[in-house]
Amino acid sequence: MDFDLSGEQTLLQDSIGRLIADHYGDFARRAEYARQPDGFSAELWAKFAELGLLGLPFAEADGGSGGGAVETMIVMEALGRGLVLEPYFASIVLGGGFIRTAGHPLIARVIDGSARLALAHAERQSRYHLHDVAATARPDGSGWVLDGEKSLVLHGDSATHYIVSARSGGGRREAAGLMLFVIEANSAGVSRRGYATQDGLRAAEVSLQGARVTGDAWLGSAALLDAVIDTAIAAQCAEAVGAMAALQALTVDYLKQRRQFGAAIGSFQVLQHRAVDMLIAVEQARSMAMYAAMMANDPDPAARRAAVAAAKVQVNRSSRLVGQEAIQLHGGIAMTMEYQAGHYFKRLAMIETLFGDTEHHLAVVAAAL
Amino acid sequence: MDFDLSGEQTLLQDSIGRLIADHYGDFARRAEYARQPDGFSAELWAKFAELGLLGLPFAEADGGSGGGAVETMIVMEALGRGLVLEPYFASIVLGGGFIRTAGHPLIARVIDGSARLALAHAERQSRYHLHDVAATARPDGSGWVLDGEKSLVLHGDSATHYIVSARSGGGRREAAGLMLFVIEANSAGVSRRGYATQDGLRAAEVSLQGARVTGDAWLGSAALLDAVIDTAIAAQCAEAVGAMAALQALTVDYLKQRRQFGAAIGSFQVLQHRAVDMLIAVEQARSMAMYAAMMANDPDPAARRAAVAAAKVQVNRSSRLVGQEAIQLHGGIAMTMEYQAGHYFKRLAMIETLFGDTEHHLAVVAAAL
Amino acid sequence: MDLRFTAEEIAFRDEVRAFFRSEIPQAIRDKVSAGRHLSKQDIVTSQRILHARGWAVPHWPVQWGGQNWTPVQRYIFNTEMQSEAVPPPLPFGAQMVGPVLYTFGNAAQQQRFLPRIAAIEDWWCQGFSEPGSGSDLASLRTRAVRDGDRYVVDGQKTWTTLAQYADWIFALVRTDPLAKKQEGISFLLIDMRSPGITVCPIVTIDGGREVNEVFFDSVRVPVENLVGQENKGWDYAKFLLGNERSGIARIGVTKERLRRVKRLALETPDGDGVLWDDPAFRKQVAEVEIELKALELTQLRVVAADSKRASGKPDPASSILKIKGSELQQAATELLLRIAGPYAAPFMPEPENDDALSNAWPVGPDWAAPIAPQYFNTRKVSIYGGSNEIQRNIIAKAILGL
Amino acid sequence: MDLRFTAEEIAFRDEVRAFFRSEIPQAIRDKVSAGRHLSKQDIVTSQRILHARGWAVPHWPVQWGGQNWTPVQRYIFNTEMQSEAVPPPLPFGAQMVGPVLYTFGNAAQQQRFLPRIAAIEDWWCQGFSEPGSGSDLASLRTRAVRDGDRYVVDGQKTWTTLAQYADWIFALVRTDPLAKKQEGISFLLIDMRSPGITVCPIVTIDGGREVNEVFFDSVRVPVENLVGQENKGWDYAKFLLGNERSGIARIGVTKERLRRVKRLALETPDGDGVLWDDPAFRKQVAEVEIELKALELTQLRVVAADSKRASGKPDPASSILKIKGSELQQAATELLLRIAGPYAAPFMPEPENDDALSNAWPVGPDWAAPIAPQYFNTRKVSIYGGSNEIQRNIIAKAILGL
Repeated sequence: MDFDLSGEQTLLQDSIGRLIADHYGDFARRAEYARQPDGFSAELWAKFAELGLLGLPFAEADGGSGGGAVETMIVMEALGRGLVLEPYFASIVLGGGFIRTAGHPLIARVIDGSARLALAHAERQSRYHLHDVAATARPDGSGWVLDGEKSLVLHGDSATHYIVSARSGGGRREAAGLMLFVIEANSAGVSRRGYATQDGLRAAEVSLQGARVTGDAWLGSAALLDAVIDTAIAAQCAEAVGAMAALQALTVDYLKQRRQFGAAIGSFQVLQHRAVDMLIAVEQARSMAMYAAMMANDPDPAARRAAVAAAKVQVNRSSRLVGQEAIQLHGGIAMTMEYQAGHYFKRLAMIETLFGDTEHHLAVVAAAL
Repeated sequence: MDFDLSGEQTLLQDSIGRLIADHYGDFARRAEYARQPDGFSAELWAKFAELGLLGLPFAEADGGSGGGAVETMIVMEALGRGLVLEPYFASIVLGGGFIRTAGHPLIARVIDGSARLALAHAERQSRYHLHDVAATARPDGSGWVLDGEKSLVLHGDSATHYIVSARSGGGRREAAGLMLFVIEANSAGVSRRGYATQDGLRAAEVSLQGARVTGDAWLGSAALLDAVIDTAIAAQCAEAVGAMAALQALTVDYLKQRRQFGAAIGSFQVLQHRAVDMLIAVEQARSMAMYAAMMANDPDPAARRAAVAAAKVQVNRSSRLVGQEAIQLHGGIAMTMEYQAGHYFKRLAMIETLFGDTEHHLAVVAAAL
Repeated sequence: MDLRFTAEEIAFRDEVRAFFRSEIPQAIRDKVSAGRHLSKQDIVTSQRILHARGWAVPHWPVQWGGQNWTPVQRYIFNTEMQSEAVPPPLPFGAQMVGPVLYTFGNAAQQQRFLPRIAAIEDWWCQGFSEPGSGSDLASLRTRAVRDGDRYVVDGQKTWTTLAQYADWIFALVRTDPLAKKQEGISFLLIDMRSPGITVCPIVTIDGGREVNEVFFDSVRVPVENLVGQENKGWDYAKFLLGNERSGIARIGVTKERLRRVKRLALETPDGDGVLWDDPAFRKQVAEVEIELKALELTQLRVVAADSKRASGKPDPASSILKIKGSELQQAATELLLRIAGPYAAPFMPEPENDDALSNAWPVGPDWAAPIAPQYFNTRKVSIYGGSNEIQRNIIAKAILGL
Repeated sequence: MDLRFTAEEIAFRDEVRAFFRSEIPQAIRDKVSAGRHLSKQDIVTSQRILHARGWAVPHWPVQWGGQNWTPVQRYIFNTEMQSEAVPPPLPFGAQMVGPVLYTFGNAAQQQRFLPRIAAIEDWWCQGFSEPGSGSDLASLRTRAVRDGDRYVVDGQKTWTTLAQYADWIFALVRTDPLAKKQEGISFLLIDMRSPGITVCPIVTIDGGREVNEVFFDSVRVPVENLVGQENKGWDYAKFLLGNERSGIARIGVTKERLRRVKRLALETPDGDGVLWDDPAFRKQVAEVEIELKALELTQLRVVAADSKRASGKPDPASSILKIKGSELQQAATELLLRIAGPYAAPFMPEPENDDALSNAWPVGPDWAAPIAPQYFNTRKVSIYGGSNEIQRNIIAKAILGL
C-alpha cells in the first residue's frame, strides 16, 4: 500500500495544475471561453495537446503516454478545481476509452487534438439504465446502417466523431445485441442540435437517420460500454473532488474575511462546525475517488461495478452537502453569477446526475452486498 | 379549528399532572415502584381508579367518563413526562379499546382497577405484520378452544385478563379468519412467563394450550384489531411527546447549569443550535400526535391508518433525534442509571419499536400517497 | 380542541379556491407552477384581479381595504393562494411598507400611498440590505443628511428584488452617524425616478434577474417622506420584519410542488414503468409529505396562539416556521431535480416574451428546463429574511433562554 | 500510488487473522461479537495469548517487547483484531500508561512496570476525568501535597473504566494550586491498594458496570511514583491522548458488526421471507458500508501520512477518524436494533458466570437480548476520549485555521 505519487505523477500534477491556474486562475476568463464558438478555449485545447495531456490514456505504441486510472484521477481533479470547460472528459476519458482498447487509427488525431470524440449513447427513455438502447444497427453489406435519437451527448455540438451505441438484436434493456460504433459527425444521416448546460458546458441532441458505417467502425459490445462507463464515473468522481475541495477552501477563506456583528463570521462556532463537516465530506469523497481509480480496471466486472457505484454514492452525497453548505455559509453573494461559488455548486449538482444518481448507485451497492 | 382545551380537558390535564408530579416528581421513587411485585405502584394504581382516570374511554352509561382521543392524549402525554410504570396504556387504552366497543360486563372491574387487561397478540414470527397470527381458535360447542404462543405481551405478567387474537380460518397473514377473545389469565391452559423490559416496564410470554372460552368471549375481528391498534399508536405518540418534551427541557436546564471552560455550556452556539433542533423536533412531533388523536377515530380506515402511520414516522424520528442529542449534549452523566435522561432515552427507543418501526410506517404512508 | 376546519372555514376555503381557479389566468398560474419567471404584467394582472374582489390586502385595517378575517382565514387564504400557484400581491407593498404606513405613517402618507399600494398603481421595492450588512442589518451605512426641507441620500443598497420595475423604494438610512448602531436610523420613502438613483442588475446563479444593486448619489428626498420620527427607523424595520408571519412557512408552495412531484413522477419513464412505481422514490416523497403535514399543524398552532397575543410582537415560534418551511421548500425542489434526472442539465434561457416560449424546442420533457434553476434559486430561502442560523439564534435566546 | 495491500501485507494480514481465529478462544470472541460484557479473566486470557506470541504491545519499542511494524502493519493488526472480535490488550496499560512510561518515565519505573503491563500482571486504570471536568479536563481539582518523600492525594476521579479490577491507577493531580490551569498538574502512579482509596460503581443505562468513581482520602504516594517532572503532567497527558490514533476509528469493530447485521437479517423472518430481502433495509446497510469503506481509506491515508510526520504530535486529521468512526459504530448498532425490532425490548440481565448464561431462557431470538444495551452503551463513543464537539473544535482550529 502506497499513497505517494510517483515522480512522473507528481510532474503531471504540477504541470496540469500550472496550466489550469494560468488559464482559469482569473475566473472571469471562464465566461470568455464559454462564449467561443465551441463553448471552450481552442487555444487552451491546443495547449493540452502540446503538453501531451490528450495522449494520457493511450498506449505508448500509439503515441500516448500509457497513463492509468491514477493519472486520469490527477488530471480530472485539477480540471474540477478549475471548473474547466474543455472537453477532456468527453473526448479523452469517455471517447478515448472506446478507441483505446481497439487500438484505433483515430488515436493519433485525438492525441493531436484535431479529432474530438463524444459518446452518443443516452436516449430519451433510458434514464439511468445503461443498456436501455432503442437505436438500431442494421447490417448492410460489410457495414451497418444506424438509426436512432441520441440525447444529452456531452460536448456533442463540437465533436468531430461520435461513439454511438445501437442495437442489432436483443430486448430494449438487454446487454445482448448492443454494439458500439464510431462515426464522423459530418456523415450523411447524422445531424445535431447543440445547447448549453446548466454548468456552462455544452451538449447536443444527435439524430441518426440511415447513417452508414463500414465494418471497421465497430468497436465492441456491452462489456466495453460497461467498462468505459465505470472508468468514466471514476474520473468524474475525481473531478467532483477537485471542485468540492476548491469550493470548501473558498468557503473557509470567506469565513475568515467576511465580518458581521463586529467579528469574522468564521469565529462563530456553528459556522466552524459546519465548515468541519464540509471538510470531512471532502476527505471521505477523496478517499472514495481514490478507491474508484484503484478499482476502475479491476478484472472482475462485478467488483469493479460495486466499487465504482459505492464511490459515486459517497461523492454525490459529499457534493450535495458541500455545495449546499457552501452557498448557505456564504449567504447571498454565493447566489450571484459573478461569484465563483455558485458555479462550483452548479457543476457539482450536474455531475450528480451523470451516469446515475445517488439512489441508482445505492441500489447497485445494496444488491451486491 | 380550535386548539384550546375545553374546561373539562383542562381539569383533566391539571389533575393527571398533579398526580404524576406527586408520585414521580422524585425520580428515585420510580425504581421503588419497579421493585414492587407487579412492577408498578399498587397504591398509585388505586389513585388512578379513585380519580376516575381508569374510566376515561368508557361510555358514561358503563360508568366511564366518555373521553375521546384528545382526553387519552392528555393523559398519555402526562404519563410520558413522568415515565410512568403503571399499566394505563396496556389495560385502559389497549385492552379497554377491545371491550369498550363491545360494551362488555368487564368494564366495571377495569374502571375500579381490580381487573387489568393485556393484549396477547404478537407472535414470534409476526414482527410488524399486524395480521400475522398463527394461534388457532377451534369451535367447541358454543365456545372456542385457543392454542398458540403469544409474545411481548405488555404488562402481561400482572394482567388479570388477556385479549387474545387467534385464527379460525384464513391464511397466516390474512385479515379474514382473525378473531379476538377475552380470557382470564388464570384459566386452565393459560400460562405465562414475566420479565422486565429495557425501559423498566414489564411484559410476558403467554402460552395458550387448549384454553377454553365461551361464546360471549368473542370481541370482534380484524377490523376491531386494526382500529384499536391505531388508537393505541396515537396514544403512544402522545406518550412519546410527553417524554421527549420533558427530556428536551431537562437538557436545556442542564445546558444552563453545567459549566465548562469558565462558562455555562449553554453559551456555546453549537450546543444552542442543537438544542433548537431538539425543540423543533418536539414541536413537530407534538403537532403530529395531535393529528393522530384527531384522526384516530376517523370513519375511513384507510385515512385513519395513513394519518396514524404518518404521525408514528414523525414521532419516531423526533424521538431518536431528541433522545440521542439529549445524551450527547449532557455527556457522560446521561449515560448513568442514576440520572433521569437515560431513562427517557430508553423509553423513547422502546416506543419506537412498538407496533411497527419507522420504516414500516413510512412504507404505509408511501403506499397511500 | 378540534383540529378540523369548521364548516364555515371549509366554505371559505372552497370560495377562495374556486375564485383563484376561475379568475386568475391559467397561463400565469402555470408559469408559477413551472418555476418560470413572471413578467411585471403578470404580477400586476394578478394583483388587480384580487384587488377588484377586495382581496389584495385582506390583512390590512378595514378602512384601508382589509377584510377583518380571523387568523385561520388568513392562513387559509395564503395557503390556497400558494397552493393554487397564484402570484401573491407584491409583498414590498402589501406586506411590508403598507403595514408600516398604516401603523406609523402620518395621515397624508396613508392617503397618498395606501390605496395605490393595494391597487398596485405604484411598484415598491425594499432598501434594507447593503453589501457590508447581511445578517447584521443594523450595520448599514447609507446616510441621509438633512438639508433644508430635503434629505440628501448617499450610499448603496443590495439584493433589491425587482427594483427594475419600481416606482418607489422604502429605505433604511443613517441620519445620526454618532448614535449607537440601531439608534441613528430613519425610514425614508424615496421616488425611484429621483435624480442620482442607479439600478444595476445582479444576475443570480439560476440565470434570473430578480435582484439588483441600487446606488444613491446625492439623492434629494423631501422631508415629508420620512416615516414616523427621525432616528426611530429601526423600530419600524423590526415591526416590518416581524409582521405577518402567517405565510412564512409557505406551506402552500410546498404542497403545490409535491402535487407536481407526483404528477411528473407518474409520467417519467423508468425501466418498464414510471418513476412513481419505485417504492424508494415514494418513501422520499412520503418523508417530505409527513414533515409538511407536521409543519402545517405547527403553523396553525402558532396562528391560533397569535390571535391571543398582544399584537406587534412576533411569536419567536415563527422562527421554527421559517426554518422548517425553507427546508421543505428546498426538499421539494430536490425531489423535482431527482425526477428530471439527466434532463436537469440542459440550459434553456427563458425568452423575454411568452410567445417565444411556445416556439422554443425542449430537450427532454418540456417541463424539465426550469427544474434545475428552481433548485438553485430556492437555496436563497434559507438565507433571506433572516438566515436559518439567525432564526436558530432567536429561538435559543427567546424560547430556550440560552 | 497503489492503494492495494502488497503481497507482504496480505500475507501478514492472513497470518494475524489465522492466529486470532485459531488461538483466541471462540467463547471469548463470541461474547465480544454478541455485545456481552467480558469478565476480567476473559481479558487476561486473551492478552496473555497475544503476549506469548509477542503481540500484546507491538507498537512499543523493541526493547520493551515491540515489533517494529510499519504503520500499515499496525493498522492491519488492529483492524483484524477488531474484525475478529478479539478483546484488545487492556488499553490503560498497553495504549496509555505504557507509552508514557517508555517516553517520559525513569529507568526504574520502566523496568518495574513495562514488562508487567505487557503481560497484564498489573491491571491499570485511568484517573483523568473528574465530576466537574468533562470536556474541560484541565479544570481538574484532585490535589497532591508534598509531605517528605510522599505526596498526599485528596480528591475524586470519575468514569474510571474497570477500576474494580485495578492494581494501579495513573492519575492527573494538581500539585501547584496557584499555577495557571494546565501548569500545576502532575502525573502520578498510584497503587490501588493504598489506604484511603474507595471505588464506587457507576451503573450505566445499559445496566453495565464498566465505570466507577474513585475517591482519594489522604492517600500517600511515594515520590518515586511521579512520572517525569512535577507540574509537567499536562504535557504527558496530551501525549497520551494524542498517541496511537491508528485504532481510533475502530473500523474493524464496525466491520464485524456489519457482518453480523447481514447474518442476523438473513435469519430474521419478515413476511414471506427474511429481513435481508427488503431492498430498503439493504440500502440502509449499504449506506453504512460505503461510509465505512471511505473511512477505512481515509484512515489509511492518515496512517501513511503519520509515518512521515515528526512523532509525538498527533495529526489533527485523526479527529476526523474519531468523529466518523464513532458515528459509524453507532450507525451499526442502530441497524442491529432495527433487526431485533420488537425483540429489542426484553431485558435479560447478564448472569455473573458463563454457565448460568447457557441456562437462561431467551425471549425471541437468543442473540436479541444484548442488542438494545449495546445500542445504549455505544452512545458513549461520541462522548468519551474528547467529545465529537471537541474534535470539531480541534479541526476548525488546527486544520481550517478558524
